[in-house]
Amino acid sequence: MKKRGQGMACMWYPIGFTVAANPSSAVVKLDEDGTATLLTGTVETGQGSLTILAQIVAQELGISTDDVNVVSADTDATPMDTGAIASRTTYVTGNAARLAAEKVKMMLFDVAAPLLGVKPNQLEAMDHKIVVKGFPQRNMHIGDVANHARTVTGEPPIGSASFNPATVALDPETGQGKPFGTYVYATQIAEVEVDDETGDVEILRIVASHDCGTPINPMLVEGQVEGGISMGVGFALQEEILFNDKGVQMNPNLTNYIMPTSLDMPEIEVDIVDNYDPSGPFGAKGVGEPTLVPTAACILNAIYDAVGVRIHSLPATAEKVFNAIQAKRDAEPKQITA
Amino acid sequence: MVTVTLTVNGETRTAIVGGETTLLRMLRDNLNLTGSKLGCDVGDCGACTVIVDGKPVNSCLMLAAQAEGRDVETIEGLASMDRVHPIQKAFEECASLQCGFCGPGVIMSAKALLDEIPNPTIPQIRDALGGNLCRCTGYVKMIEAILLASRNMRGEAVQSIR
Amino acid sequence: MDKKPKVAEKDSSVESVLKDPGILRESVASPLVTYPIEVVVPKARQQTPAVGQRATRLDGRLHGLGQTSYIDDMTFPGMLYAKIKRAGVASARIKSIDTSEAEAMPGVMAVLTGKDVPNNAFGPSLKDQPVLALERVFHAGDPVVAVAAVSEQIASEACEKIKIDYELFTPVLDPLESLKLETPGVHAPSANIYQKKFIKKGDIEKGFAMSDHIVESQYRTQMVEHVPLEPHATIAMWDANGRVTIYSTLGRITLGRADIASTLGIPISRIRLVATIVGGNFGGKNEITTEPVLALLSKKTGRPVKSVFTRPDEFIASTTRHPLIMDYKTGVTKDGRIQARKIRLVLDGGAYCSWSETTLSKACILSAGPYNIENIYAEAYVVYTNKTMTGAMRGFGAPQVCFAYESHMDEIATLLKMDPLELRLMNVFHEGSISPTGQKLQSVVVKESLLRAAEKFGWKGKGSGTSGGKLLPKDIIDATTVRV
Amino acid sequence: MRAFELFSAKDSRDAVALLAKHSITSKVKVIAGGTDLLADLKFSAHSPNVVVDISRAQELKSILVTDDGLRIGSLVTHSQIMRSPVIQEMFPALVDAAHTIGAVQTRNLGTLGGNLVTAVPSMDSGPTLMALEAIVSIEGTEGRREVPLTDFFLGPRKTVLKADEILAEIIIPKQNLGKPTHFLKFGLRKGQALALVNSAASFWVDWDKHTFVAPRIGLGAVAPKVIRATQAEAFLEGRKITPEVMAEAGLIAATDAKPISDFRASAGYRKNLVAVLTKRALEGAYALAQAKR
Repeated sequence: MKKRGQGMACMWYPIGFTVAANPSSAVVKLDEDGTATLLTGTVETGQGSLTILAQIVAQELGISTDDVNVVSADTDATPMDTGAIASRTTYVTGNAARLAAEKVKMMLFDVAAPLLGVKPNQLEAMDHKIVVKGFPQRNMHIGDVANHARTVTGEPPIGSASFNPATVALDPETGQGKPFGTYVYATQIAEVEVDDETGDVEILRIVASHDCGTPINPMLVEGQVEGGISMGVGFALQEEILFNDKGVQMNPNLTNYIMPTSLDMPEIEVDIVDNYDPSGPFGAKGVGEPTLVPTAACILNAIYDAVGVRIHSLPATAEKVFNAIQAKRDAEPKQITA
Repeated sequence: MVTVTLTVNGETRTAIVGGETTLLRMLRDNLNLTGSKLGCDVGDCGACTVIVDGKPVNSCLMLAAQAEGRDVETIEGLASMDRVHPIQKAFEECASLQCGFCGPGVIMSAKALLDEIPNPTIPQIRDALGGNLCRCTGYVKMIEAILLASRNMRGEAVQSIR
Repeated sequence: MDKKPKVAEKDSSVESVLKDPGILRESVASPLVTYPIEVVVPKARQQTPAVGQRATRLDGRLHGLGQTSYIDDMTFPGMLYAKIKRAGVASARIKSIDTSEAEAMPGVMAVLTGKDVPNNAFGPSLKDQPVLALERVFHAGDPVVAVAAVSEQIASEACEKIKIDYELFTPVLDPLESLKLETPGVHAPSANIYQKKFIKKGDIEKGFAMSDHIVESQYRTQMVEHVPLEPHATIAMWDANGRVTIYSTLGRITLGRADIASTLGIPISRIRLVATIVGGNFGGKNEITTEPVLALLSKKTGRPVKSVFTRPDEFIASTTRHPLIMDYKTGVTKDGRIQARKIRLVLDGGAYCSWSETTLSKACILSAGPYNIENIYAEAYVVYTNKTMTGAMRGFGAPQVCFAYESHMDEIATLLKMDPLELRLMNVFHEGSISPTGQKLQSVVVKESLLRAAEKFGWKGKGSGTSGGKLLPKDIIDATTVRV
Repeated sequence: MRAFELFSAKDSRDAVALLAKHSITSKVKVIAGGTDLLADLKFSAHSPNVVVDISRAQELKSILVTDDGLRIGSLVTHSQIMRSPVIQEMFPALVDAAHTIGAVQTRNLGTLGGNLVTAVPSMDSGPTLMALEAIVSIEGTEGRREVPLTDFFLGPRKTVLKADEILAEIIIPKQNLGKPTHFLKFGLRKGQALALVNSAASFWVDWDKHTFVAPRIGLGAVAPKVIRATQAEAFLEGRKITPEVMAEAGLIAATDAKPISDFRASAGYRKNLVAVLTKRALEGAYALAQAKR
């Protein structure tokens, strides 16, 4: 018989390295047509980080995502970066990119201020223009300002910056300190159906409420959560590298190392929890790794809810779940007679 | 060595290859069509999916010589000079690909599906993608994009399925 | 989202100029690729302000067209292919390596062993990993010999002809065995425990004394592979100026370059490291693997050298996720307040340290969960075994400890006959909570995420699977607002 | 993959001639769909010198109903089985079995004959064909010979095929056409799974007595080759059809099974799966019988 159950799990997860320095640098330059180029040493490994960084630079300069080109991952051309690791790109590299873009913006303000007859601090960058605050009709196209900077002022609109999260080393005895700049939070809830004759678990749906600070790009945040959940599903039910008694792997291939296919994935509903972290670029934190952190736990809790067995070791294969159900059945009559 | 002549994306191509050369290797190494990817080389991951005589197959599990005289479609043949294929367009708009490595195979599977079933259900889409492993996306936005492309290809005035 | 196509969707009747097979047969194969000139930019990419837009990805269109160039899609004139001969045994002393038969094979251009590596050790924190194993083998995926040949096929066949004589040792496979002092050291004379971590907050014994119930459980997790769809790939080209350009599937090039420079014994200025778009990382591509080998093969042959991991290589020769053995003991009052939590974590570190230090720290710091607990004692150990090295993987120990602390919370809820949601809401962090390491937390929304998820899910209270239960009070849901 | 010489056969006669010629001097393999052979050879140091490609033999690609029964050419792909109106009508179990093999891409390449010849105990085509008492037609230089499928398999990856023979056709005998049959597979995931156990049940119903007639059960992945659950069949013959009897037959089938423990599952768990799947396959076949009545 198939039995349904629900289970939840919440989590916290830090952004960046544990205490260890993990700086990022960024260079932003602006061309005379008002488009920018970001130089970053981080690597696009699928997360969409280059798109996010482009959006951050665009936001700071008041231009659109499409107006930002990104040059990345070439040690001859791009500045230092700790890399695509520890869910740090949006927060750490993003802060560096924002600060670099801010420097460009300040240079533009200095150039535009006398042309617009105001002080630099009366200016803002929006909608491809340098605008006098409160007087939107008093403006210059950002590209014209950039051109003026190069040809008249003689200073190219290029900015660079570094960012490294502020941490405090942990005491070796007590572990007390400030290991990370900030943390994100999330909850996932799963509904499962368990076949109590075979132990087979089908995950019907997962609702995932994730905090990432400000979502720079909600579509890419959803993609991260959905992908993380698929990795969590494999971790919960399927995946395991197995060794023989000689220490040699027995299933080093995708035939026998079982990871989720499209047919194994539940319906997923992603919910982004409203939040703003003042230490992140435009309030953003990060989302890469935490997406899979609560998945296995919520699935295992749902299995317990469905059939009353708690699996203490991952993965909860059908055989393991079935054996636990059998053990519970064997134990139950004894309890009654006792 | 065997001489293999086949049609690739509507054009006749010939290559001289070893008997053991797979269609995937011929496409990538001899014809410089590197869109089809080698992810596992044994038919588990689907990154090498191409369409042969209208059917999606693992090009890593087919000898080049077995494709002699047959009609092969690869990811490179989907777009034309003035437009990307509606599936490619939908995949772009839905951000359905992340690292992108599985993408060419997934899109070829999707194309074969929509060629056969213009209005697929979600279970039919899941089944059609069952041979394409993806580690980044959980397949969610791929399914969304295939639904979107299906509607666009059938001329339904659907702007977005969200 | 406005997605109205601005270009006609009907198939165009653009004729190919190359219809006659006769013309094609005589030409060198050139790529039959049509480059569409579609200039339509999805609207969300063009809007300001940029933050918050559902902008399409910079690389999204090229991905879909098959035009993203991954490393295996790149070739250079004269390029050779490298294959690595791996140990296949988990613990052994290398008595001899005979490469003569391989070197004699036509098409084999260079053979490399550990003797040829200037500084044969690397690692992100401990430099305990050889570029090519020379004296000892510590796990079955250890690289021993590298071959560069004119084709992948020849390189593979050459690897099969290499003879390595081993003195086999009994491998240490169980992390709990490894923890014991009497167990032989994997990297003797060093101890098997290679990192430790402690967190002490409050008074753990006092906390247990104040508790009505004590709940104890052990949880275990397995070894997992990242499975990026793109296997590790590298191309190295040593040029006449004495600089080497390396294309690699590496997620962190700045530090990667430093690691490569150190193994090669050259300044970083002589290395240009380029990562193209990487086909999936998840932590598995965060340390160097065969880059120094490829650089040396290129230097030895004067030609570009490429290597791509096979899928089995990906499993046996790249890092994996740490298996954890986690003991939890929690003291709780009868109304559900957690008073104390004691944790012991043992991490199976595999054959080399890799990113174990970070994993150990994160696992330990996060292990008590996002809960306000006054009294915490956590200890964590990572030990060597003769298994595939464990390293960075999406979450660095957090998915493992979350499985433990959240299973544990449900076990407590079951004991107290409480709704798991209620138990969590009672104990979770709030703005300004103090973490187990004494950090004051900001932008804390764990409670909001619990309530949002419960509402979206339609959480039915405890034991919905068997007993139904109560719905969430409407006023709690309404208390959280969501803008996105 | 190691280099080999490839010969393409025009038809089945040509194929056996090529095999006869090359098997004297070389290590020869036959390729049809290639899904098993190439996957095996990719990372193997042992490789044939010669491979004979039979995939162009048109006469092995038909699905025909003849006086002998249903004749399925060995080169019919799993996808073609799924799409065949004749098979859909007569044997939905064969469609289900084909559907559980690999994924779309492998089903478009892989052939029914290839699945049988590979003789992997966990094959998904075997149990249903076994339950339907299929006969295989083997072509050699001397001509055709017919062998019951039960005798075709000798052990893991071993069949009665000689070096110069190919599997030509699979015949489901006339008396079993339309026999209600149900197939179930249990794998470690839903897509592209290898069977931990698969089971097919087939029987006619004597509606007057409401009893099992000619019950046949095929089991995969529980012995060195695909087997029939003969004790369970004997138990069911002539017995009243009830849920209890079907459950009991499942338990007996589990004693017919001789599974091994490996890294995928333990023998004990596989036996449990045999019992559950066989019971459910019997229920499924009964539901089909009722629908067809």
